[in-house]
Amino acid sequence: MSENYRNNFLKEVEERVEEGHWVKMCMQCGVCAGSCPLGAHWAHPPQELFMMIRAGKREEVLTSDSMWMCTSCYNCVVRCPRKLPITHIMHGLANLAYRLGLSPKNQTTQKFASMFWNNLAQTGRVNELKLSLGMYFKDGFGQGIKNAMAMQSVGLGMVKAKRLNPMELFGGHGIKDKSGFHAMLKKAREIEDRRKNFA
Amino acid sequence: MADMKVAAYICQGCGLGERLDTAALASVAKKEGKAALIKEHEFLCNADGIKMIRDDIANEAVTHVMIGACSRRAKTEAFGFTDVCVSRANLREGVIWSQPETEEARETTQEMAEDYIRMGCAEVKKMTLPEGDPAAVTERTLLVVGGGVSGMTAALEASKAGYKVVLVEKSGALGGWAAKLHKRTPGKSPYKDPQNTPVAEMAAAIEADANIKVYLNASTSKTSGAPGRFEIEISTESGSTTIEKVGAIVQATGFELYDANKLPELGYGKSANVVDQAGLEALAKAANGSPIKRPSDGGEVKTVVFVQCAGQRDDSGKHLPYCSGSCCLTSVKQAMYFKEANPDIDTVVIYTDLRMPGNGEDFYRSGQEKGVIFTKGKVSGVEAAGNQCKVSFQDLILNDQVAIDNADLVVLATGQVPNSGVDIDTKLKAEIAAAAGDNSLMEAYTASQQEGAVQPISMLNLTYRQGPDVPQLKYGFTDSHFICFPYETRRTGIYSAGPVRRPMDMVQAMEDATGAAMKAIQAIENAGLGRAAHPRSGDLSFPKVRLEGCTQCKRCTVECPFGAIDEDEKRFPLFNQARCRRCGTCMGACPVRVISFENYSIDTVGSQLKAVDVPDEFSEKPRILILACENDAYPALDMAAMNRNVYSAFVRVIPVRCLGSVNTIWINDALSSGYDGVMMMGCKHGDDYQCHFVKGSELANIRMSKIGDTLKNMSLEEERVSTFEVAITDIERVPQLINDYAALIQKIGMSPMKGF
Amino acid sequence: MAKKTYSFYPGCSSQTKASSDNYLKSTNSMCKYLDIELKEIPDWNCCGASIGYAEGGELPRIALSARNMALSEQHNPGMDLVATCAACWLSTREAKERIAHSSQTLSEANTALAEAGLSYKGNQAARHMAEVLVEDFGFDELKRGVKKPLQGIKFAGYVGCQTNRPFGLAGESFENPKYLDNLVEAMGGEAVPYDQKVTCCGGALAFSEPEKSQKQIKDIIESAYDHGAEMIVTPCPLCQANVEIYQGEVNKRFGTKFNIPVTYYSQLITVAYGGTAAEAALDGQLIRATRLEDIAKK
Amino acid sequence: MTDVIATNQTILVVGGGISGMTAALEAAECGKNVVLVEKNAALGGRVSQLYRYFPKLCHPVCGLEINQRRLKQNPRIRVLTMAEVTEITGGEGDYTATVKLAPRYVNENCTACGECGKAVDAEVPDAFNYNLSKVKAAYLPHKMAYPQRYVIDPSIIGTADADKAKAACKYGAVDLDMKEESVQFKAGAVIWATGWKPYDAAKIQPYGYDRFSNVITSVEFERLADIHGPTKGKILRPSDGKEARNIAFIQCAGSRDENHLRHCSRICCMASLKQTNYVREAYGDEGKSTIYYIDIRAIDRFEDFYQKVQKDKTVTFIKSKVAKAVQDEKTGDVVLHGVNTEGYHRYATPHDLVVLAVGMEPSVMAANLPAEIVSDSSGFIEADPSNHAFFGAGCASNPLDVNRAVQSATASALRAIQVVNRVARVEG
Repeated sequence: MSENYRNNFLKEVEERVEEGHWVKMCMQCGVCAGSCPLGAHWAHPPQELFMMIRAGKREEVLTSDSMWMCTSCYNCVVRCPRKLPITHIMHGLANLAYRLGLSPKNQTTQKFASMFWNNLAQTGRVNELKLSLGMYFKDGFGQGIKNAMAMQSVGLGMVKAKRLNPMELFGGHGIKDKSGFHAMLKKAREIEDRRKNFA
Repeated sequence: MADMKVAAYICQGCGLGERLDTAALASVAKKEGKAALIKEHEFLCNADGIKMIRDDIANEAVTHVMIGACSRRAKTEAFGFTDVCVSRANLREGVIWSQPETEEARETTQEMAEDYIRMGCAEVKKMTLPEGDPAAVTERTLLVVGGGVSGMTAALEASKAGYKVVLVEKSGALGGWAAKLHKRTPGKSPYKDPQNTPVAEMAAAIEADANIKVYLNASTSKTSGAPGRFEIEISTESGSTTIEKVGAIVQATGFELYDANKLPELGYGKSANVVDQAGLEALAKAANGSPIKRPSDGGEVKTVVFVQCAGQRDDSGKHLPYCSGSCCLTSVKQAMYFKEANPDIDTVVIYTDLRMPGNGEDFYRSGQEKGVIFTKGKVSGVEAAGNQCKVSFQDLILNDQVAIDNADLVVLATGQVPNSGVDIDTKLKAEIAAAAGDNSLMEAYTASQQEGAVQPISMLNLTYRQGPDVPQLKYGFTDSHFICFPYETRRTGIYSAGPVRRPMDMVQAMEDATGAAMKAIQAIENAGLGRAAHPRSGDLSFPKVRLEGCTQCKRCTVECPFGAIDEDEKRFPLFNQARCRRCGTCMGACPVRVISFENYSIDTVGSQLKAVDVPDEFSEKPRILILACENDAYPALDMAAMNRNVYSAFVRVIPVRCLGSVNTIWINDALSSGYDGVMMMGCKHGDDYQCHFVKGSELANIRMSKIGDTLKNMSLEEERVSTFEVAITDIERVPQLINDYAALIQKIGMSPMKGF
Repeated sequence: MAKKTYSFYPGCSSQTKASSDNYLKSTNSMCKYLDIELKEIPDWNCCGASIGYAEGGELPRIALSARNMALSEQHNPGMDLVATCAACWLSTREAKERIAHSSQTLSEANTALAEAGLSYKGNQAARHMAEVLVEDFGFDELKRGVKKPLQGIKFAGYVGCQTNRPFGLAGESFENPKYLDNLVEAMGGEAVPYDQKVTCCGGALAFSEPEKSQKQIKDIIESAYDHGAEMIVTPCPLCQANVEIYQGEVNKRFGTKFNIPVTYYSQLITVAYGGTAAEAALDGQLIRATRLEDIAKK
Repeated sequence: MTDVIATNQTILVVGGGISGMTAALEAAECGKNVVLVEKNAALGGRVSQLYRYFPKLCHPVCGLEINQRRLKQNPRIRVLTMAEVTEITGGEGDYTATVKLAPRYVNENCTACGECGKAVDAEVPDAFNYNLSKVKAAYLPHKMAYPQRYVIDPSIIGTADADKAKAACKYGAVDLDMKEESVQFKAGAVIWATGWKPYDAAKIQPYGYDRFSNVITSVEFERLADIHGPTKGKILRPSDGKEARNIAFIQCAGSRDENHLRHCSRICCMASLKQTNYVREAYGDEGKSTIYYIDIRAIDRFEDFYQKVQKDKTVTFIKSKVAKAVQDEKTGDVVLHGVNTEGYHRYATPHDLVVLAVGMEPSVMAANLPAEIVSDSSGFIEADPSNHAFFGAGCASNPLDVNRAVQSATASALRAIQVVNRVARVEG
């Protein structure tokens, strides 16, 4: 049986995607598509993704790299005549794709996003140096050295301007109540996974 | 009426005193205009000037007043004496504001002014005060034809205003289309959910209303008379007939859905699971809140597809070309029926443009909130496959040819087709052409009647000369052509309401019906006072006809835009005053000039144009007569003058009620009096006509196309008579037209007819 | 004016020797001049920014902000919570509104917070420092403290995204917010009109999609240059960092020769109020804001 | 002192646009007494500022001429201009209205000869042309103004210009001592035909109406096309007076937008379709119109007009809500950015001129009333029993096209008549 234009995927999105219940409210005006600074680089603008969700194109949506291009600039959100929280829906769709393992391989933003989270989740605060290095080395050691060399001048400048501390590599900032913090995040994740039906 | 005493008043204000020799004008009024009393005044429209005129009327027995001042459109109230005949010589806008303020122009400007004084005097002498109709009667009862929501609304609203109503409904119960609905779309905030229809409530109110008499299973088998005195023969299914006397009629005969059998490509007739909106309402009514079952097998409905614009907005000529304006709302409402019963049912609305204006947007949002899916697409076909249907369409957003192959139910949003009865215009047009000597249309019409084609059933069975129903505007709808005047049907005292007038939803139909009831009540009141209805509202004049001169040519009876004139047993025209709108088309049509109004006649215009002083052939001062529609061309001339857009001093302008009232005798008279040219300025005609009397300018155009023979007989160039379509905004174009025409006349030379 | 006290959320990038160290330093100096006391929220955590979504999901991210707000409520009661970082402010305010709109989110957030021995009530406003300046002081009041007007310097007020959308400052337009220009004018500088005031700098995608975000940066700087700006001023640490740090990269990629200083409003105010270059943390600029340094020296 | 004779069988009509005029005329032609209150100096309202109507492309002032003629010859209607209802007390069938009359500084002696206008030097923005041009500070509101009487702008009162105007008038029509006054009278029922105002385009920030001179509103475009307008009917763009041949029309400028107007304003699609005709009229095949839309709402037989325009090769339709407009500082062209959602095509298209099809916002009523008028979420007056004998008419009740506004006004006249007839029956 065809899943075309049945609501199964829409229902899944409503259940499992942040602010997913808004998807049905889109009226296909396209203002979001035209407002996105990275629009030119997307396969599918938000409004089209919403239509695809309504048309039941689950795989096409979840394997798309479109939502990973969101810079969280909120242009779409403030212009949407239906007040859809598009930025959040994009994040939510990306999250769903990631959780289901459907997001495109080597999606750099996805890698950065999870690195960022893991970085902050460890100590409660972001360690900018580790994050940057992590990003440079995401594609392996060799590439990482190259990336880091390419950005060397920037890094040195930052150090000079006292805005980057090489010592951050060995510890650095963090909160005191790490255990409470970790427990809190664990609990939040638990609740969310239950609600969104993630294993 | 007492003996005629003409008084001429010449204003010196607004620069008239400086630009013109008013003493000379007074002398023209005296010597040529034969006015008994002549007064100049430095500021005629002020309280003192008005009092002077009033005193003369009271003390000097003045019966006819010629005012030489500004345009008749200015200071209308100040000079609006109702107890005497008044003519206005337009010296301000018509002369000093439209002529250059130069020494060289002084002579021609003065000549122009003197002519207008002559014309004003000549005109007023031919006028008599309209008497109205002393026998005017009126029946303070409305007939409402059609017992749907529109008809019921008209009846109830009229009753609330204190009028009696006779309501005729063809079926056995009130309610019409609305009675077939499970629910209606909301008509008030918050525009979220389907509502109960008002049918039961309204029907009960009608039943309880002593002012409203209802005939069920009945039709109007004969409608004769005129506003104020219609006689209605009501026939019931049982065969009985009753006569009701009413003053005005509201026609609320509603619509039928477009026949979905004409849409086999959308699966109608091929699967029981393809229904139209009425079919879906029937299913919903039967289900009454419980889940709607699949018609073919009573199975569970999991997927419903709504196909918008089915057989509508069609440019192939096969189906309805128009949009019915209400189907989008209806489909959203119907999708909600399913969502209310079970939110898991998939409802997809396939549309090209969703048309839900106003706070219909809230209803759209509400549909989306309830999970109705909207897809911009074009449906190419619906195929039945067992108990399901496959709906194939182009998804216009995803740019994809796709199909929904598991639809349990497909709802086709077909449009509204009005129940407007017989299209009388085809025959009428043929008759007009035949009267003008062209029989081809009549032959075609006769042929069409003989082919045994199914003829529509008349709604009103009017005994009118021009046919049994209200003329239709387009696609069978009986709407007005006028944007500013939606209730101007071409049958005075008969007003359309609801979807028979125009495709519409229930909210609009109720509003429309209330307005129609208002107009019907107004028609009743006006008929009682012998007054014209819009656009010459309040006019008490009325065509007077000298039947002894009539040749029974029928031109007046077929050309009257309002069907006001019937034919009596002896085939003489029978004027129905209360139907008449005082446009003068009959006067213009009459080849033997036996039709005139008291204050607007063959003579009032004829004497004006003859009063003009036509210089001889060698003067190099041609004379051009302009007959200008008083509603558009004349104001355009006034406003051109306000802008000081100057034009030729050789024109003399006479405002006419409508170009349709222009009788060719005026043209003949002008030419034989030595005018060098005649310009006729009327409104745009054709499909988007702007003539306030519907076809006056078009008729004038037809008549003038035949004036060529006359010109030939007089050995005159055909350019000497020209018609122009002029709009009220043509404040630069009109002076240009005049100047171009004056140049043309100069080129072809002066008329050889001068001095005869 | 009486002393004002706020519960302060500096955010990760404002920490010592982090990327917007200079923002924190100049903010502290500015507050000294304005008689503002900033009480740091004890043990605050990262806001999660926008980019945490892949791993973080929804509720864990809300929990991050809820923890900060709960700590603020507990330790700095009766004060408004104020952030200087656009992302910190946005995350906090967004979390606050999400919780306010859903009792379920409130209870879920509190269930999570309970694990850390905290609870959230929602009794503090979440504000950006720019709001404090505009709303609690106002331009006339801010003008009063100016000792060294920034005369003759042309600034491009770069508002960017997250201090502007989706919330922004009350009464400001999303497309053409004026407060930064007004602030510049209040300090005696000249605000040039240009059309990239609210263009996105690429945000977190500066890392993952460098060529795309650098195009954004290029457009912003180019427009500022074309309209005669000598300096860019911004309220957002990520905007500052992206637009300043990547100028070299942008020059390489697009063949441009950009070298425009990118400063914080707090630095402008500090200098205009007579602060030293050190107080204004002008040594924290990768591209030296020499015109400001000159005034600070005077 | 202005004196208004009225009883509780009089109908008060507030607003002298086409809806108010219609309501007043229909009631008066039914034998009822009416007081018609208009806040501007002349009747006619919004439609008098339109160049043409859709779909006939006829001129609105043509209907105005008829309505004014009906009015001039009907003694049952008392017209008060420059008048605003400030308060209504009492109840159904027995209201007392207080109306504030602003001084016109010109009395009924005025013949509209225009000498005062010639005499003064000062110019003021011409509201009739949406301030796109200026007019002398002693002016006739427009060429068809009714009453046909000049107005002296309050800004010159007390200046030498005012004295010049007074000196120029030979008819004693200029009265510089006129003061604001207030009149009170009875009414049995009140028709609110207060109309609409174009949504404030400056609020739609992405389109830069407040920043870009070549972004104008649809109502302003009407003035450009009109012979009585600031460009005498030539379609020239504001920045440099260049012929605007390539024009974009942005639909739903404010409408169908929860950031602005929640409702669909119904008329704007048709208005833009109509305006493409102005472009064709002016430039023939050299003109170019692009309509950016969400749904084209050419309802009922207006569909014909849509189909006709679709066949015009100079007109392009793009299903897209434009994201952003940017005016090029050098060329003056306005570049529109967005995405055509039919198949996903991005565009950044320059146009000579951009016309925002602004939505209808109901005019706000400032009067003190016995109870708040029940209206919908957009502020349009609803038909509701708790509104008693207050009836909305025309665009005060719904975003309507002219045709439907007149129907609504006609219906409202009957509702008011029902009340005063009831009063008459009781009073005998």
